[in-house]
Amino acid sequence: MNSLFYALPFVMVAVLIIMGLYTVLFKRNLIKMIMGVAIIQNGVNLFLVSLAYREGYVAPIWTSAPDVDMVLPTPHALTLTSIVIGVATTALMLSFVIMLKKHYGTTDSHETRRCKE
Amino acid sequence: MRKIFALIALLVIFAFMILAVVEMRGEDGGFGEPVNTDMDDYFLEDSQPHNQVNNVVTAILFDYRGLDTLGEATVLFSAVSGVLTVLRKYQIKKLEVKK
Amino acid sequence: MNWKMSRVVRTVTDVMVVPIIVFGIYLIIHGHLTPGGGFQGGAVVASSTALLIIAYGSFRDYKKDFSSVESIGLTLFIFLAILGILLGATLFYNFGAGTGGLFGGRVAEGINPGYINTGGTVPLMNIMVGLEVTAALSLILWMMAKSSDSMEVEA
Amino acid sequence: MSLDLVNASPAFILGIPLLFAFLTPLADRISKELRDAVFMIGLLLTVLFVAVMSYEVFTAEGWAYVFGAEETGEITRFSFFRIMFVADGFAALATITVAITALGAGIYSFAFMEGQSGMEKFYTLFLLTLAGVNGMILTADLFNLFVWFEVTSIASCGLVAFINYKGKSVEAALKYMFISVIGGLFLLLSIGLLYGEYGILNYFAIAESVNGGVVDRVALSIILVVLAMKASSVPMHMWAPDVYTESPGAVTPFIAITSLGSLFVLFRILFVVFRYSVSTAALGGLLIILGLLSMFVGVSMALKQSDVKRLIAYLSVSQIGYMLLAVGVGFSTLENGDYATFGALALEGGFFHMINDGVYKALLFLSAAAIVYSTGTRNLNKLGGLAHRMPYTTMFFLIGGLSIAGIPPLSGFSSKLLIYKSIYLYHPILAIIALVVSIITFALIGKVFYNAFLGPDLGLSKGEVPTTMLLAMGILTAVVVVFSLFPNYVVAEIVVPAVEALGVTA
Repeated sequence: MNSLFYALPFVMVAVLIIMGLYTVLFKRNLIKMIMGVAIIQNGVNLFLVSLAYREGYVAPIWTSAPDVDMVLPTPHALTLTSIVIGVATTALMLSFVIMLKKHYGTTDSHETRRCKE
Repeated sequence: MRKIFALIALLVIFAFMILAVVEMRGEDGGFGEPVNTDMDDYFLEDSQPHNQVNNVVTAILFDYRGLDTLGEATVLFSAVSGVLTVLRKYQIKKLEVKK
Repeated sequence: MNWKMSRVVRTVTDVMVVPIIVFGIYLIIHGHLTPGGGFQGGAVVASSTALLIIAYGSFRDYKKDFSSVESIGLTLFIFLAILGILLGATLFYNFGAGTGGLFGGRVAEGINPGYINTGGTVPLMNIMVGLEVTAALSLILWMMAKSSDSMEVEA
Repeated sequence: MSLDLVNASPAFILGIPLLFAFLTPLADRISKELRDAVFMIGLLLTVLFVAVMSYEVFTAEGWAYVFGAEETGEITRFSFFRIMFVADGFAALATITVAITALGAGIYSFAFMEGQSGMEKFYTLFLLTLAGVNGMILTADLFNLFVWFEVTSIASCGLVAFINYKGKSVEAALKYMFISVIGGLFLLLSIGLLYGEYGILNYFAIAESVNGGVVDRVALSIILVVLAMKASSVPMHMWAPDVYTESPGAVTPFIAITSLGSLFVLFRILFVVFRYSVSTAALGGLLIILGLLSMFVGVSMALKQSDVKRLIAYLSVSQIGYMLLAVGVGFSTLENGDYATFGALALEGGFFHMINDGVYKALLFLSAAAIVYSTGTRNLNKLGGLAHRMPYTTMFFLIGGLSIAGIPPLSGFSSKLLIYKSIYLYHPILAIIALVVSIITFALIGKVFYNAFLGPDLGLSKGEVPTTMLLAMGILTAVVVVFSLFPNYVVAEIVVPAVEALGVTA
């Protein structure tokens, strides 16, 4: 068990994710809910990047590198992938909301539940 | 009532996540001290002799994990197809008449 | 979408678009040497589209062209990957590294200043992905800006 | 180095639909006929490669395909650092299920979607969903799983929202999207936890070092919840009825198959990665509880529906429960001696039920879509007497319905019988509940059949649906009939290799 202070970046990740989830669950505006999803995305990306960190090491690029000790490269690649996926999903969700606003005239999530009627 | 339930669920998730990240990497690791680095060290050493690439992250993206990059480009492509689908102009023939 | 920003904004846009695109292309083709690559460079190039849309409002409908560029980029990308199978190895095999052809140079091992003609298929794939991302992000921006007035909702 | 298409078939099962999805918008710029041809060729080539891979797996043995490796077929320590696809009995079973459904839905959509604008995007999204599901099933790499999970989610959301002139479709798509995206992000979080702990992403490499600590348990529970949610298991099923109801009729079976695909992935991860580190009895018990809940809640919610597609959607939720129940029983016996007596039998029943369920559920959804196509309403209270004008659709619905209810000569019965036999040995109560649920399902199918097809001709129907739609339903019916006539052969040739691939007792 590491001390909580030492794992502070990880704790911040947990806080970000909980903030995002809170926004998704408790906000009524669909745009705000999508912002919550974006916060969760950023939290997860931060988590992946912080996994790569090795104290005192440099970025994993050999071009004019200041040192030969490098941080882990895989999480960087994963984060890059995950960021692009985040952009794609956010764009698609926003366009759904645009369309929903045209049909229902509102972005309130309580008034856009008409499937069960 | 529903809100209280959701809040409790959030707190439970938070507690589990804290527990997981604090326990991660056991006794001799933690933030900034990864324990199992076989794969990443192999990438750092191999990307120059094998792929002739200086940027290790790019070497991972396009060679070692090239399929992920294809999937990532595909995600973007499908999102664009989805956006084009949803925001396209309507046409008239209805598939299913409302009840 | 019929707004048009003031002359100042339009002139600055005209001036800025070229360096933005050049910088994006630089990021794309140096992806195997410096931080950057197809995705980042493509996003930078697409930001010039955003600037144009904001400054000029409406111009010709390039939707189909963007869509074609996107498809062509991805098709060439997956074709490069499948070429690995056709050459007898596996999907995504880097068949161009160190062979002396296009991007087939050899890097000096260890820390080095970087040499652009290296990397085998990696820079080629970077370029294809750059094409795809540029077109895709431009298309998303275009559709979202366009959709504000182009659709009629039927009752 | 030599060109070996059989060895590369897992890559082609993924790559061919992707390539043709990218080509479809280009073909559309030339002509509509070329676009349709490109779509159909892509679909048929995918089915062909599935057949090639399955034939090789069933006659010879499975193999692992390593992406980017110089030599094919050679597994070293470094192979686990790259992305790996596994072609084994389980992957063959899953891809066969997906391929049959995709073929049916693809042929069906030609006539069903005729006259819609933007069809090239429809075909693109269809092929992308197919590629995504295949990638999810075949991959043996956690992050790659996440990528194909997202491809599947996004493409199928696009398909659901295809009828963009109806607000409800867009609403269902948005709901599905929220669920999938948040689920996907938590999946990525758990992948990050496992990567941070073990520094590797391959299933088999993680399975060697996983130790069942706190981190593993949290990651496991997140993966379990997310994939069960995507599979529309009961506490997390709220998206399924809306999405199944509001999606275009031709792709509803395809959305259902993405759920089934998530279930396949869940089982693969449980059996390959975590079975040596957690108590299989406890985890199997959890699966059994999920399964019972799904069966019971699904079927009881279906009782009060008057919408054909919604009713079938709830029935499909309850069918997911059967698979969870059977595989849960099989999983919980892995560690003790019961595996030989009834655990393997339960797994056989569960996996056989999965392939059966994929096919007959597709048939049911397609015939429900045919009703909507012909009459324009989904309301059971308004329907009636369709058998007079739609004899073929009536027959197809009857075969699908009797199969989902598990009536003796049909394929659903064979798999349910295996499940009853095995879970009776585990606990008799479970078998009784499963039997009761099956009887209620039969009653519901009877209600739909009576309300929609029997009775006097009300003149609602415009007549029988077009030939290509009948052809698509005919293909699926033929598969159901073949499975019904030769259950022993299917179990021995297709299901047993899958069970052997996963249920290896150490």
